[in-house]
Amino acid sequence: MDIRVSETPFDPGAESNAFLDRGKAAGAAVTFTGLVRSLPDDPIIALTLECYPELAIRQLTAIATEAVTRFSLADITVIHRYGRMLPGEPIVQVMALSAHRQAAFDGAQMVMDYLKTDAPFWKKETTATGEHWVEAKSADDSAKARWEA
Amino acid sequence: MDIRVSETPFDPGAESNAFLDRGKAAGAAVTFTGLVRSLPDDPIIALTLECYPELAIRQLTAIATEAVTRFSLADITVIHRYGRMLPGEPIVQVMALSAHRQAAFDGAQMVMDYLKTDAPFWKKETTATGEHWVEAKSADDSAKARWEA
Amino acid sequence: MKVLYFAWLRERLNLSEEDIAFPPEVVTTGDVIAFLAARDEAGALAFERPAIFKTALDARIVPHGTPLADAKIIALLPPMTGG
Amino acid sequence: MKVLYFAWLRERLNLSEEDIAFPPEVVTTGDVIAFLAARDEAGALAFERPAIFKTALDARIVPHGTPLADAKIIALLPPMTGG
Repeated sequence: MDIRVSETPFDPGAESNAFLDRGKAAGAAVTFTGLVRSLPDDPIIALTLECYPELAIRQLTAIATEAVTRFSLADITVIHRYGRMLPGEPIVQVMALSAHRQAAFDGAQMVMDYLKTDAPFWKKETTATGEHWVEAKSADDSAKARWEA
Repeated sequence: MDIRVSETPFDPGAESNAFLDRGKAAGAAVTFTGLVRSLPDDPIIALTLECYPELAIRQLTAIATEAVTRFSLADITVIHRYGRMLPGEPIVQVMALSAHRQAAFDGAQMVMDYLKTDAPFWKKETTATGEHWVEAKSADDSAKARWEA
Repeated sequence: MKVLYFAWLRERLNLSEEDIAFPPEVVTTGDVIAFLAARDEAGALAFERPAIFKTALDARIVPHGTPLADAKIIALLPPMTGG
Repeated sequence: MKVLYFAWLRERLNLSEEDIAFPPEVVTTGDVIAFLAARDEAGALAFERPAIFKTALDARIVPHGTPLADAKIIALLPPMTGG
């Protein structure tokens, strides 16, 4: 397991390959990469993530451990950046490795669903009209809730 | 959309980065990588995939197009190798890009579920005791069926 | 008509492809399988469970029982195991 | 006790951290929020909806109403929006 919270940019493909190199004979790997979004009808100039690093590491470790146990994952890596980023830059990457593709999909998805509501990061968008904090979405609460059935 | 069927090995991380570079401001990318599995209790020496390339391209294109429509994906790439491979080598990679993480997860997963039963590839394992064709799993039929509800 | 065989079907028939001039009573993809199953011992064994095969005409999957019409190639496909 | 504020809470209070010697009636994490809400105008506004905040003691998330005991740091966390 590898959990990283850092202001340093990361290379999604290089991280995927490093992850696969550690255990690729398991068979199935699912990678989620979250990037700074900027859509034509909602363009943003920059995204700044605030973080409480010590707590973030603890929360991400707990979430990843739960996913490994629940889906018998062979390995998991979570990388989350904070600080100022531009559109298209990677913010977060979750990689789950398993002998079975469904477990790898479920593991990566569960980590993302928990991370959204339980990891201490806060997004502030800079747009042409100024800066604003991104509001927490109730959709994120329901995405998390489905794992608690 | 990019659909490739080839005997040439591919680099999972380099493919992820090339895919992200084409549209990463969409926000969410899910990558599934299937690798030649070799578990301690079921070690294999090599895996040989047979393929009907012309039909494979057509089927993968149809599956990917259906996923793009159904989940409003911003982009999708499917790469599938055939020929002889060693444990840990990548066989297949599916990458789905969307503005929403759930759509990206669903798109990648649906393509994998359909691919398993509808794309003309056949696996033959070489183990210490000889060679054998991998049997189709009924679990793969049920995985596909859930998208047809 | 060109007939293609894949994977274990190819191995059981010891043949990856052949040209067959089907008799006029072979009209559909199902008739092709029945013809091959009746042809010899190897065919009978290979097509013991005809329903498990998918068939493609000119590299397009078609439902069981589709007329061959003017297709040039029929492919007989055991259950697929890719991914 | 050291108190940490994050994101828009930090901005509304114009403060990322401070040391507060709480009076003896401040026993739980909920009491800390009530204390800060009662302290001044900015606090009242920032903690208008106290239930939305999570709290961490010494960098561990704790349920609402957990006693401070001998924790050295309390962090007040608006709803999280990472990922």
